[in-house]
Amino acid sequence: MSEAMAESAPDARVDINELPGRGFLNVRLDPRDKHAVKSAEQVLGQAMPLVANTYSSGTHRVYWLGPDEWLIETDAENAAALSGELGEALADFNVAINDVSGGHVAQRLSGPESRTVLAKGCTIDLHPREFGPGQCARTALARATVLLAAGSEPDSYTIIAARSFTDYLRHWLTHAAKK
Amino acid sequence: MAAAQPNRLPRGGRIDRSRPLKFSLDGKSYTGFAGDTLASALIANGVLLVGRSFKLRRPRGIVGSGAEEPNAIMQVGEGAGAQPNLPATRVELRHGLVAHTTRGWPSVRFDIGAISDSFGRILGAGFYYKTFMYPRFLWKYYERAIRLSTGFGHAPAAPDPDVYEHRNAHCDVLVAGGGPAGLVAALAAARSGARVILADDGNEFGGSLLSCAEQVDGAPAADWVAGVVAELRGLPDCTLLPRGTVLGYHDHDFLTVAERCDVGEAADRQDHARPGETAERLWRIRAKRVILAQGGFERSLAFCNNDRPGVMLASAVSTYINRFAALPGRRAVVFTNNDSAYRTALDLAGARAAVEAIVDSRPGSGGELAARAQAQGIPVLHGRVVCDVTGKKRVRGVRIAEWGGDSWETIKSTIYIDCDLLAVSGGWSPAVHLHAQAGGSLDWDETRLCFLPAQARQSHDSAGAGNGRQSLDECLADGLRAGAEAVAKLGLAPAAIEAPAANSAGQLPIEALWRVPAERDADRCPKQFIDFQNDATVADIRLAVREGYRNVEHVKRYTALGFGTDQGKLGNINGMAVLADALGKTIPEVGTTTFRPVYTPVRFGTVAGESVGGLYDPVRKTALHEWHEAAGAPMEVVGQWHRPWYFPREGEDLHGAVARECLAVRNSVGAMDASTLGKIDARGPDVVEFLERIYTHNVGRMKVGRCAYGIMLGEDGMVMDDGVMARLGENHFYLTTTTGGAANVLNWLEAWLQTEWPELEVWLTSLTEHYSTIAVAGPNSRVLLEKLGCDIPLDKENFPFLTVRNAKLAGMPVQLFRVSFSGELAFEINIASQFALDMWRMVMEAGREFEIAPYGTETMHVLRAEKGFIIVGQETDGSVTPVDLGMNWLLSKEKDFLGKRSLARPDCLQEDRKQLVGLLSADRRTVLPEGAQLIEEAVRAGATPVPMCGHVTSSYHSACLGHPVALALVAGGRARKGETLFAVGPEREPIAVEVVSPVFYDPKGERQHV
Amino acid sequence: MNRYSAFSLLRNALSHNRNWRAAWRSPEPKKSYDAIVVGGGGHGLATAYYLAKEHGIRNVAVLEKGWIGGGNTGRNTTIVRSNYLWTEAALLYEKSMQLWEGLSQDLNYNVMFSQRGVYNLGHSLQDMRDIERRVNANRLNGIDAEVVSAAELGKAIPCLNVSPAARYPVLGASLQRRGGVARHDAVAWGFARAADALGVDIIEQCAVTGIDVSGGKAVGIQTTRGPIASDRIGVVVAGNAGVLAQMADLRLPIESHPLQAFVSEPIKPVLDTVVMSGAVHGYISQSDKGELVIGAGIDAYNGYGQRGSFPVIEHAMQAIVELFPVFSRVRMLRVWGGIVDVAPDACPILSKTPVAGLYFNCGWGTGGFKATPGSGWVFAHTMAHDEAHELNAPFSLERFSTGALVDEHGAAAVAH
Amino acid sequence: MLLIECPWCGPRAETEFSYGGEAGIVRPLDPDALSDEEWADYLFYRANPRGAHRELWNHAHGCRRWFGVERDTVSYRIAGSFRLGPAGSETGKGANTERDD
Repeated sequence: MSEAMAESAPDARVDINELPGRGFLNVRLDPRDKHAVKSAEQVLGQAMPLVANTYSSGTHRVYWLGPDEWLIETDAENAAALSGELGEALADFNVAINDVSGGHVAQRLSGPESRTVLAKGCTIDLHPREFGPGQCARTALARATVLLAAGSEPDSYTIIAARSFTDYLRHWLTHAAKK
Repeated sequence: MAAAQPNRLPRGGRIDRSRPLKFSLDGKSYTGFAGDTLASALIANGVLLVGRSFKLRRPRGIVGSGAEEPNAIMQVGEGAGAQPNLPATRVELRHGLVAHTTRGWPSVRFDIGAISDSFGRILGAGFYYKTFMYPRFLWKYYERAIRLSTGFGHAPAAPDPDVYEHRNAHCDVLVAGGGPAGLVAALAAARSGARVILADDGNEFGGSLLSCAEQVDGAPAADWVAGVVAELRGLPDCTLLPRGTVLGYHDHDFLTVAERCDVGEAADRQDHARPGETAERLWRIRAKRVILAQGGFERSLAFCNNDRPGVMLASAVSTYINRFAALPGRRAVVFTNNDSAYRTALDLAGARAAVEAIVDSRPGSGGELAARAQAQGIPVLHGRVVCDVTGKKRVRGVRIAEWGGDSWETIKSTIYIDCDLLAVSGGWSPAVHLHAQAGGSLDWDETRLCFLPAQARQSHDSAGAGNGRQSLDECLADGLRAGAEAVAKLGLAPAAIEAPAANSAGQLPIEALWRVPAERDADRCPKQFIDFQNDATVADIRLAVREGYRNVEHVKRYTALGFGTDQGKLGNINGMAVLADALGKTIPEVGTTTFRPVYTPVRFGTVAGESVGGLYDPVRKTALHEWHEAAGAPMEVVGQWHRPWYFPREGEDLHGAVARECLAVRNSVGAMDASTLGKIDARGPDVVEFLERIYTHNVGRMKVGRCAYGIMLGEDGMVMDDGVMARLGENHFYLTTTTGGAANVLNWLEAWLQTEWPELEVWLTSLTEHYSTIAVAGPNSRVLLEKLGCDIPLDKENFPFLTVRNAKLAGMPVQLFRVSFSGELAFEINIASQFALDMWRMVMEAGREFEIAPYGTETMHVLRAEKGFIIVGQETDGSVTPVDLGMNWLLSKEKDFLGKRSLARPDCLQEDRKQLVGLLSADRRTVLPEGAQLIEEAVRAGATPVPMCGHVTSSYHSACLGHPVALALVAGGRARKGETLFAVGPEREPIAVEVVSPVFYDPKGERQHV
Repeated sequence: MNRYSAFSLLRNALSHNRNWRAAWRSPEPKKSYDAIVVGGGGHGLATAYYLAKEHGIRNVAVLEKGWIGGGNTGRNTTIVRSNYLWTEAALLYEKSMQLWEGLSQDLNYNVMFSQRGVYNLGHSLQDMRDIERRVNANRLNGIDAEVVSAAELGKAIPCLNVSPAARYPVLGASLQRRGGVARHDAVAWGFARAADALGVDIIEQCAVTGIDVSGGKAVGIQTTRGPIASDRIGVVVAGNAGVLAQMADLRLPIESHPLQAFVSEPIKPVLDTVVMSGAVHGYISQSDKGELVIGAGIDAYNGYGQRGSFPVIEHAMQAIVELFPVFSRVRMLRVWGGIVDVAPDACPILSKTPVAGLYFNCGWGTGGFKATPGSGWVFAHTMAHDEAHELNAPFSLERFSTGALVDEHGAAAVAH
Repeated sequence: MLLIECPWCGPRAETEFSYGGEAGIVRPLDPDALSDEEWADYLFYRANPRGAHRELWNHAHGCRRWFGVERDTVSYRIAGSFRLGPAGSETGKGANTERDD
């Protein structure tokens, strides 16, 4: 796929932009271990979302991935340091913290038709009443697994996916956005 | 222009006379109007003969006005954009439309094949099962001839220029059908705040209201429709899908709707001028409640020659007159067993056609509608039937007889009436297709003579004519009821809404007339068609029964009844009635037939959606992909990944490049992108215990910092995956898997942790995508890394074979592994993917002085085969144990592990199991074909079956050894070293081979330890 | 039995087709039979036919709970081939192929066996290695097979996309020229008619509700039409094998899954062979009526519903459009599903059981139609002699304990 | 397409899940003590009922959790989903677990 095609669709009702400079940490811990959660939250300066399919926003974004798994999105330069801090703070707990910055690519989808574009390849109900700001879902978009998050502005979404699927997803989104 | 449309009525209809549209049929030009269907435009132009039947090649005309049309099957369009098999009744006319009839040679009017009709008696149901058997070899010629005569349209010769898409949607209420009941139901639900999707098959909402002359709430029905649609359109959570056919009602209230996007105004706007526009969209809808309001289908009646062009459904005649201002005939007879056709008589009269008679099988004086007809001077013949039709390519007249109520007695016609149109109504069948698809049951209604939706099995309800309601009044009221009930079931507050009022005439009951008696008995009389497209007749059904095909499914399959493109919408119920008569049973005793998706045919492309071509399946690319492409490497498809296969220099082919790459690794250094390997971080207090259960070797004995080759088995004892693992900490491991196994292995491990051993505290995290892996292999690999600048010593003592270190290489943090898949001194560099391309470039740059060769999967295969290393999936196929591979040393005796017990089953202990060995061709020159089978004696083909004792799994020319090498699985192979076997490949000439050790190169394994 | 021929068609036409006799009688069940076959699909009817024809056991009943041929026989995509990898499977299917080749004449019923060739496509280097391996094995087993290049494929099947730019390019194929398709209903009807002519009672609308076992021996069955005694009972009920096994307190290594297929509207001849792709998950042929007949992949979950999930159809459609871009505008007419009984090694079970006199024939998975005559032939032998024929000896229940599976899963051949 | 209730993420389309077969197949604690027949029973023999079926599903494209579903194999209707037993319980693979529906 040429770079030109990666740009937004001609009628600009949908914008697709790669979010550069993002770093990612994967966190595994048992949320029943309240002390571990608290220690993590102290380092992060924000809540670990414990409600399924939600994320917390602050200095970072912390996405719920599963009942014992989270993805922290932060500045790329900050990822290694944050990983170290978390590792230190949680050293006494049974947790796993992995820097997975190399493995994820985030894209932002916005514009009035963005929900329609997603609905072409995603089976979850994206109606704002069902999937609004603060909500996220790991789900399938076309033939890729993605983490989809509803942005704070209407019709804006973040799509985080495995790096090797980046070209495919961009190709798919561009195609879907063409109408 | 209008003059060119002889049968166009001077006024009325929902056509836009200001927009004439030119089109052609079989090369002849015609003009219609916007709003026409191809069928209505043809009728306006006086064209009725449009097809030939399947078997008997009888001339056929337009019968219906919708999805039930069996005859007018057209090829529409030309070239790549041509569309085979469209019923003209469902083609919206557009400017420049080119249509062709699909049957008849040389033309639909004159078809040589029509001679079949003269042999009609021989060509009864199932005749082909009884002949074409002798002599045996002739069947393929018979078959070729049969095939040539079948089918309607042609698949285009070039790929489809159109694009399609899927759209997922959720709603509270899906209303299928936007006729009177559906509109009211949708309104009731939408006003109550429900998220509503209203889908209708037609190009505009309204359904039957668009074709009738009735009034709703005191205004023309169409005005009422417009008002409702406008209100629905204004509601934010209401989605309107005109041209949206509900195709299927699947489990868990999942429905599919095909929306046609490239027709109507859209077609005039683009007509393929804007590629990339969606032609059709498949909606995949999950609904909480579903209201099925798809109306009903009118039935025909079975009488002699009832297939002649000019015999039409009464409702279709009304539709052509009222909706399209097209008059199908000027002298009409109406034949009915119920009241609805009286409206057609009135419509015909209103269009100034001569209605010669209404032939009503029912005795008595008739009801309100009959009175209206008589008031207009239309003769009504009660207690009579049309028993035969004259004319071949067009109805010329009908014979009428008295009807005593017995379908099987012979009768004598007493009246003959000239006419060019016979409008027939055999009653109505609710469109219960979706209800039945959803698992709902059907009840036979003895009064209304139709199957009605009964018990629902999912969240659906039926309304309107689809629920057996007959008058407009009833349909509107039923729609309101269904809408209100859906709202209540959703727990929403119902909005106030009043039932719209219509002034429906009272109706008298239908009479049970299916097959009309004839002047000769049912087996001798002229053909009485049930399924027009497949030429299934009353006599065929009786023949099937006589021959023992008594179940309705047998009869359908034997006679092909209901297997046409209309899926029996026109004829199935009549067929079942005739069958019931033949069996002496009632219709409900005969049963119903299964209603299968799809409701109406849908393009393959629509079902496929956008996941075709370049989007068929993701191409996964490593972080180094760009570099490989720029280097001109052909790609090998490995699952979803594209991996560089080899890196040809100018003028090199695969073999040349691979030989050079291999020698570079053996003699100096090479580098490979190994990023596609699966990588898993495993840690936690119980990780050792967990991995002991998974892997076959003693994981706990590994020291921190050590690497080990490990295999995992399925519970059946067969090798499932392999890879190197490293112990990074006391309770911390890093595992690798094969490229193809990455996802499966992680799932497999998680499955055991979550379902079987939840007590084990272990975290697994995939690092497959985070790390890119660069393998640097060859005697110069260490110097190369040192040259790049490494912050740890790389010498043998400090960094021995099979260890792992964290390091900085060229200033970048990396994980370094001393592992080797080539048998050479080698390092694998794990680096975060965002930096991988930089690192790769630096490796290449630093390697230039060593003439470093980037190498691909093929060289990797040769190098590992020279060492006797296996590839899971190539040396193994799901039937190979580690013992077969000579890996007993990896099987711990001190513990249980997955699959261990299976290795003790008798078959796994057989000595003659196929075992991994090496093979050398006896002449040391022939590269054995991969996949060659091994036999013990050089027998020639002919004496089959020849016992086989194994096969070649891998085979390459080894540049560094100067001869070919091969790996094979051979029965009892390890004990056969030195024996000669024969390999049989595609050339069939057996090739002598010697069984040897699978390790060809550096058998002591010294080179990787340096 | 009326003998079928062009002459008999003509003669009967003169009498307005009134003198055709029933293809099979509809007798009331007798109190006992020498042998009972449970299941009136193709395999069951073939078993009864060969019991009567080859082994002289004519006092036989075939019990069918619905209508004959109404299960998988009438729901499959009718592909016939014998190019299996493993010798055990290959010889069994080849026996079947040889019976197919004379079946219309043997039964005096045209089953329209059309040997138009079957291509199995390869899309990767490993696919091609597997194809080579299988073709070589087939030839040594005396089964016709050849490897065809992408270029040759392009010529032989002009509508097939052999572009190297395809997502999963076609690299080549195996071809079995003797493979092809047959008319599925006719197979059931032809066997029924021929078996009936030899004295077999075909009893429809007769569901088995129990299997009577006494002293470790089968002695009869309970049905919705009363008890029937027999000491030789063969169960041939595909997806419902597990349900029948339970009646005799047996368990089977079988799981039942939905398998879907669909047809297009009839179009003019465009594809005169059979094309299968394991990697892209689709297989296709064009019926004599002009319909494209397409098989989808199996639904993952257990199911007896004779229907599956729509995404499986979508996926098969994507595969077909990928392989045959020119079919994109052809229209799908009808989708249906069957229940397939899948064994762990994708190979059938043709076996005695721990209950003496009770035999099971099941586990054909997605590929049973092609085996119809051969399956009946060896199963009749097994029932007649209380011992497996050498062709079905490897397909016993014991193999699941000994580990001697015949693993066609791992093998390149897709088991359709 | 089935609608499957993930005990954590709620109802999602079938295409997000992978199927794991019959629930409650417990791996024998001492495989070596089993006869070949008993081992085969664990490996290959399944209830395969026509009717109610307790089975395992994995929310593969979602939270990656395995859980149990009770589904009718004829009507395909789902009676409910349930989480698998807590760590340390003798509940392997949903043999005896809390309902969550």
